[in-house]
Amino acid sequence: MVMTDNRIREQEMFTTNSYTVIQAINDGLKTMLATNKKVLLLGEDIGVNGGVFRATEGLQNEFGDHRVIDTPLSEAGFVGTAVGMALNGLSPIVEIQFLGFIYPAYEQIATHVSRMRSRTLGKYHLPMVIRAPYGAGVGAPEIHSDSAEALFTHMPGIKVVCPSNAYDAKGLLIASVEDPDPVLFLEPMRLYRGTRQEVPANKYSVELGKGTYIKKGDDVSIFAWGAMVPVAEKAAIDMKKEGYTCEVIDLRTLYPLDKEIIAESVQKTGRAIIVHEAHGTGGVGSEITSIINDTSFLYLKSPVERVTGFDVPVPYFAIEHEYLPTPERVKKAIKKSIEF
Amino acid sequence: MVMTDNRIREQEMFTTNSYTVIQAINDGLKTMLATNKKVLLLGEDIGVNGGVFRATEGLQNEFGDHRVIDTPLSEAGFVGTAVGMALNGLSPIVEIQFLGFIYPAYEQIATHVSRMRSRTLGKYHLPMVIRAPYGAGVGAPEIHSDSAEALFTHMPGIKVVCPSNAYDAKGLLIASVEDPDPVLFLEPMRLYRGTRQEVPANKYSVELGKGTYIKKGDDVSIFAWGAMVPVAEKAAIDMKKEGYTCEVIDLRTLYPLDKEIIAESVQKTGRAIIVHEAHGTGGVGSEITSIINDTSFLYLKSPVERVTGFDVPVPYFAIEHEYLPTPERVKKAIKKSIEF
Amino acid sequence: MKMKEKYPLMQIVDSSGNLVSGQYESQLSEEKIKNFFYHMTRLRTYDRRGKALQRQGRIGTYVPFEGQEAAQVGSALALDDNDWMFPTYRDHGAALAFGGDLDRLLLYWNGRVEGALPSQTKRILPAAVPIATQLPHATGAAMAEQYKGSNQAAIAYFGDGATSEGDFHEGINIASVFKAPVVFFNQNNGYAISVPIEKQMNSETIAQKAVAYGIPGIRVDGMDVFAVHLAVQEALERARRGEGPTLIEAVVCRFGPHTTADDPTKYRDQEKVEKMREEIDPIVRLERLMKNKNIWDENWVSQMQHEVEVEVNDAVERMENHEKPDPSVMFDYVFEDPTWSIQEQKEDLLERSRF
Amino acid sequence: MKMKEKYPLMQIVDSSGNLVSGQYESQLSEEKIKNFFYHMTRLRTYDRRGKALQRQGRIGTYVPFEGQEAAQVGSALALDDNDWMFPTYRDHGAALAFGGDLDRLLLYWNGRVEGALPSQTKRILPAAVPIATQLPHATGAAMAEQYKGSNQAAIAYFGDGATSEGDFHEGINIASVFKAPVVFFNQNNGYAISVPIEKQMNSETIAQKAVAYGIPGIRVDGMDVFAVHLAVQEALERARRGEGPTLIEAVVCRFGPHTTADDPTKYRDQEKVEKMREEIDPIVRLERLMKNKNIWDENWVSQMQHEVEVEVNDAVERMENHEKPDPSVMFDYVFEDPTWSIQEQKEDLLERSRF
Ligand SMILES: Cc1ncc(C[n+]2csc(CCOP(=O)(O)OP(=O)(O)O)c2C)c(N)n1
Ligand SMILES: Cc1ncc(C[n+]2csc(CCOP(=O)(O)OP(=O)(O)O)c2C)c(N)n1
Ligand SMILES: [Mg+2]
Ligand SMILES: [Mg+2]
Repeated sequence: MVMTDNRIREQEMFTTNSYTVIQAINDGLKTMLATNKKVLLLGEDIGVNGGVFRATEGLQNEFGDHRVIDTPLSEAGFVGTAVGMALNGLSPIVEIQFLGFIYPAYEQIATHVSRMRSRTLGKYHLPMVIRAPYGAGVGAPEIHSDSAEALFTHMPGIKVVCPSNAYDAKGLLIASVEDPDPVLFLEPMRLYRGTRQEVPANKYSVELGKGTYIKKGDDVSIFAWGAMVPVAEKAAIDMKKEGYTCEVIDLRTLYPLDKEIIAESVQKTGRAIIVHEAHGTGGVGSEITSIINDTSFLYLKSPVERVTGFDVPVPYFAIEHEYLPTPERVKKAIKKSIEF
Repeated sequence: MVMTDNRIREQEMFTTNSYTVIQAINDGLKTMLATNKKVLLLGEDIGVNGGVFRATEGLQNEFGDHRVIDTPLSEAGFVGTAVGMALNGLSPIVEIQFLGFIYPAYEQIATHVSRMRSRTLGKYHLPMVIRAPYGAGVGAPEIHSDSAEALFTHMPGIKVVCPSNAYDAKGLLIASVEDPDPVLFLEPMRLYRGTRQEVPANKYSVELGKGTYIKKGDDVSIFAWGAMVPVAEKAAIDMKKEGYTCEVIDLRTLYPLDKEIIAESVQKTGRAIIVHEAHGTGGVGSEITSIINDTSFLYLKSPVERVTGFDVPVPYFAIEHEYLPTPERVKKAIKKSIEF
Repeated sequence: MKMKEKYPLMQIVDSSGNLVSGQYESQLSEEKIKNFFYHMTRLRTYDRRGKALQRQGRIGTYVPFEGQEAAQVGSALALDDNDWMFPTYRDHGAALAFGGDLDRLLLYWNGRVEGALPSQTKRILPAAVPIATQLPHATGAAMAEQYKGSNQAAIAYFGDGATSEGDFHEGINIASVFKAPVVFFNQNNGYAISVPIEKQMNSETIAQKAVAYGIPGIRVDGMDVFAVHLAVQEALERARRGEGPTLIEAVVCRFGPHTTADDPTKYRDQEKVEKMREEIDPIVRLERLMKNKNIWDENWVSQMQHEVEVEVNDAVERMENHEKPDPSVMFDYVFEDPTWSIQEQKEDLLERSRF
Repeated sequence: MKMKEKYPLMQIVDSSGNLVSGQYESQLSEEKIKNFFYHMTRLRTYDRRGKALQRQGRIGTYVPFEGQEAAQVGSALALDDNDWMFPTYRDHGAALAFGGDLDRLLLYWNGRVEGALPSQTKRILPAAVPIATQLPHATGAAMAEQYKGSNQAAIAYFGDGATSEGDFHEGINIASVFKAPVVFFNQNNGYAISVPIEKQMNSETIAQKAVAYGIPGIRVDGMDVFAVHLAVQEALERARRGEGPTLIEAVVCRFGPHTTADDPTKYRDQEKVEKMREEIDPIVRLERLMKNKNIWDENWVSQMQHEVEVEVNDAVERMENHEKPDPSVMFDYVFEDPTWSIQEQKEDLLERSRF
């Protein structure tokens, strides 16, 4: 077993691989399967097929179909089954093929996944992870492109995590699996294969609940996560040319939000832009706005700006790029904030 | 038919009944069944039993079991069935026995109820209403006390309405049934039988999307809906004794929110308190805070205060009153806002 | 009536207390009879006290199970100590018989989360409130036992109305595909609150729904504790042999209201029910059996009844003297480590309560 | 094999193109045969063009139905003009045969919402993307026809994988209780993407699942357009007679990938499939039938094939010359009257696009 073989461990310590986000997730799953017998995977087409995005490629072969389980087409059923497994000491990792197909499992998540620990005063807890690719921009059919994070950040008892790069993807996934509580792990489809990063071969984790600075700056704070991080970054780079430095924060965890980093940055810049692709109304952006209101009222030089998807169903793919926030829209908001 | 018999109409015009909220809802349902043959009711125990809260008392008797239909215990099934009926020209009113039991129907609502019009560019639309008692404070069992409005205000394509008194309950219900689009109609269980009000016997409606002033004042604006309106009112009355006048606004519709009344009031008082019993994080209160940020930034004298249910599952009833906002908590927030 | 013939009502002791066939003689040892009688009497004593306490306003809304004691005792006593039980709000009788803790059950009806978990030792989950959601949990717990290579099984309780929910279908389908060691135990009391079974389903029986999953479906007289016990025993043996799940329909009668908040006269003739019960009461059936077998012992019975009375009295007293609820429990068990907002809110609340 | 005997595969014309029994002679008028042949040829021409267009990057991901033409044509042509059709993403063939509009179907695959609704005149709903969610819709549309006292029915299409979802169960259960005039038409192609039916369910057949609802379950050779047509016709007649829903399992073979984004070689032997198709191709079966009956007319066939080619070419051209997408469609149909935030966002977007 990897865990017990120090030679392998040490060697891995110093090895890194140039991975895309999807490869890093595959590596994270593999790491957890290899190091913890309680971990097993459940989902549609995750076995021989390796998942529709290949996140589980090769894993059934390596760990067997008792560890990597193709389930019937039954989200409520297999999320509920995972609840029963977690009650009984296992650590299931469930794949929802696309976030828009998590809705049939909503009752299981809202009434059991998130409430079992409080209902049993901690006698039972559910160390389970629900993975789901989310977001628009890849030309997928209807319902395949939803960004539904806010439908879970208002649900006490489950954490919501969303990486934007390969390193964080593996580290946050491992932290999520090892977290004693349920985690909804959102994977930005649009970034699955776009870029590569050096990802350590060993087991490491990135702490949940902590955002990180992608860029430091003085004039404006831009908060984003997942597929919107590169969009925010691009806007920041462009603004630099116009003489403004922007701070770009990748929040990484959406519940609980990193209140410190939000306050720290806004109290420095006095201006805040929030970028997310979910609908503006009721999105996580409004919670961040409220946290800024609560923590940094006197520091604000101008109103918080939200650059978001519109209050409409994610459109069919011919016009989905019109729905999504762009660097241009972010820049417009930054200017509005600066010129206020 | 009532609509065509003017004698009855006129007489009704001037008749009112002293009704509780639940009686007003029963009257509203009756009015719509009597005046529109396309209207029918679907739900669990709504027939001979008249609904667990008696909202449909006597209606099956009067209109027949083809108009008032006891369904199997199958929320996804009968909400989906209502979608099919609405596609085919009817105006179904569905009762979810308690809001906490709407979760199994979440997929139908998120992917069809709210998207059918946009998917068909208006060729089909769904004039349906989903009624559900919500909220804590009546000593109900687990899951029976959720305030899940924010799980639907972030879902483009459905409106969310929540009356706080008998007059509005009938008027908003009729407006919801006559609205060409789907409406989630939330009924504050805790106010079902508490007070009576004069309710016109005739058919009238209260416009969706419009809040109303319960109290006028100069020092602070308090925004609330449903069962929190009396709580906000009580706090306002107490503050009067301490020399402060509060404006109490009953928002009544949670999507779309009445942006005008929010801005108008905050721009007058410069201080805002939002009271809701749903969990604070990700609640409708954070959207209202954001609207205030967008519309009234320069008018604010102090940060917006949110007085809400906690970020925990609604507790078992022995301590549910500790979970719910109280006039004391609201007063504390008002003072914090004034003394800022 | 085809289906009712295909799925005949399995019975061992009829309502007049007679053995229906010699083949079952072995099932009826005096000790076993008395043990069933004791458990059913204990459940009824507790259940009636529950109703009384609610009327007196000493607990909240209560869910009575009077009439369903045979189904709940017969099934619960078939379980192995380490098997998993997934009950509904009406199956606290089964939980009690399996080893649930009276004090906790009473606390639960008093709105105390401290009572949600029926036992600290037995694997009994809190009552599933959202209908049918516990079926997939039983499937998962059973699959975990399979994964561990143990010999343990799970049982899920649910009502006739629950068969209309998607989770009923999904939970059984998944169990059937993986041959999970689980028993799906249905108590068909003919009503989902006010909705009679004819409006709930078009199938003559619930047992026949097993055909959809290629698993055995058994229909049993749920007022006959012996029949229920044997059927569940056999299903558990199948499960342990790795042959997968079984669907059991126990046909029962709920003598009382759906809950203490329900008025059954709005949807059924309670007098008819009262008449019927004279014939079908599962406890009276045992009394008749014992009398027919001349093992009815007045002293033992009254002694036993006295003991359970005392047991329930003491539990009620402990429930009422239980430490007052501490609001911080609502914050302390949402996550292993409370998030910052939960922490802030807790401090805010405790500060307030210090006023 | 018990269930497969209880639910024998209904067949009228076997794979070598011979009538299996004289009783069906009447089903096989030359006109009908040619009409089926025409529709199936038209579907295949369209379907193959769809695949080609996707490969050439002229449309997005495409869902082919090659192999399922008999099931889709046989069922669609059994409908009355005013009946309701609830298809999935794979049933655009059925939609086309029923009267759907080629231009719209192609626009749909091009990511244009303008093509979501297959017809402005026929009652064909947009493809249901979330699996099984359309079954309750069909039940509701059918109940509305009942309510209006009409004679119309509804048909819901779904696959083998869909039977595992709760909505499959809930939609059929409700229809069975209210005897809704609806036909639940399953195309069992043996796979849900990569998951074979043995991992999807433990039941030998899908037809047997009808037992759970006390309704008829019919198993039919889905590669035999006549058998499918007759089975659906009979089910529709039952529905119109007020006898309620029927569950039909049409056993088919999906010759190609799940979608153009799928690689079937990862989970099955495509060469085997290719071998098989020589025997079971539903269009070849019709050709053999016509030849056996000496009604195979080369001229008619090539003329007809030419016509459908032209029809598809023209439609592709219109699709590609269709006016560029207008982003405001995403705002204008969310509600009858856009809410203020939608209005503001629309103005914001249009202003931007003026840059
Ligand atoms: C998902 C869901 N919908 C509705 C309810 C409200 N409800 C509680 S019990 C009940 C009837 C259940 O009937 P049945 O399954 O036959 O069990 P019984 O109460 O007869 O034991 C209903 C509708 C619920 N608890 N959960
Ligand atoms: C609720 C839901 N979960 C998952 C998916 C992703 N998905 C699309 S098609 C499909 C397989 C469907 O198989 P089947 O029902 O047999 O129909 P077929 O594609 O074979 O025609 C899956 C899993 C979905 N569309 N909806
Ligand atoms: Mg029942
Ligand atoms: Mg299939």
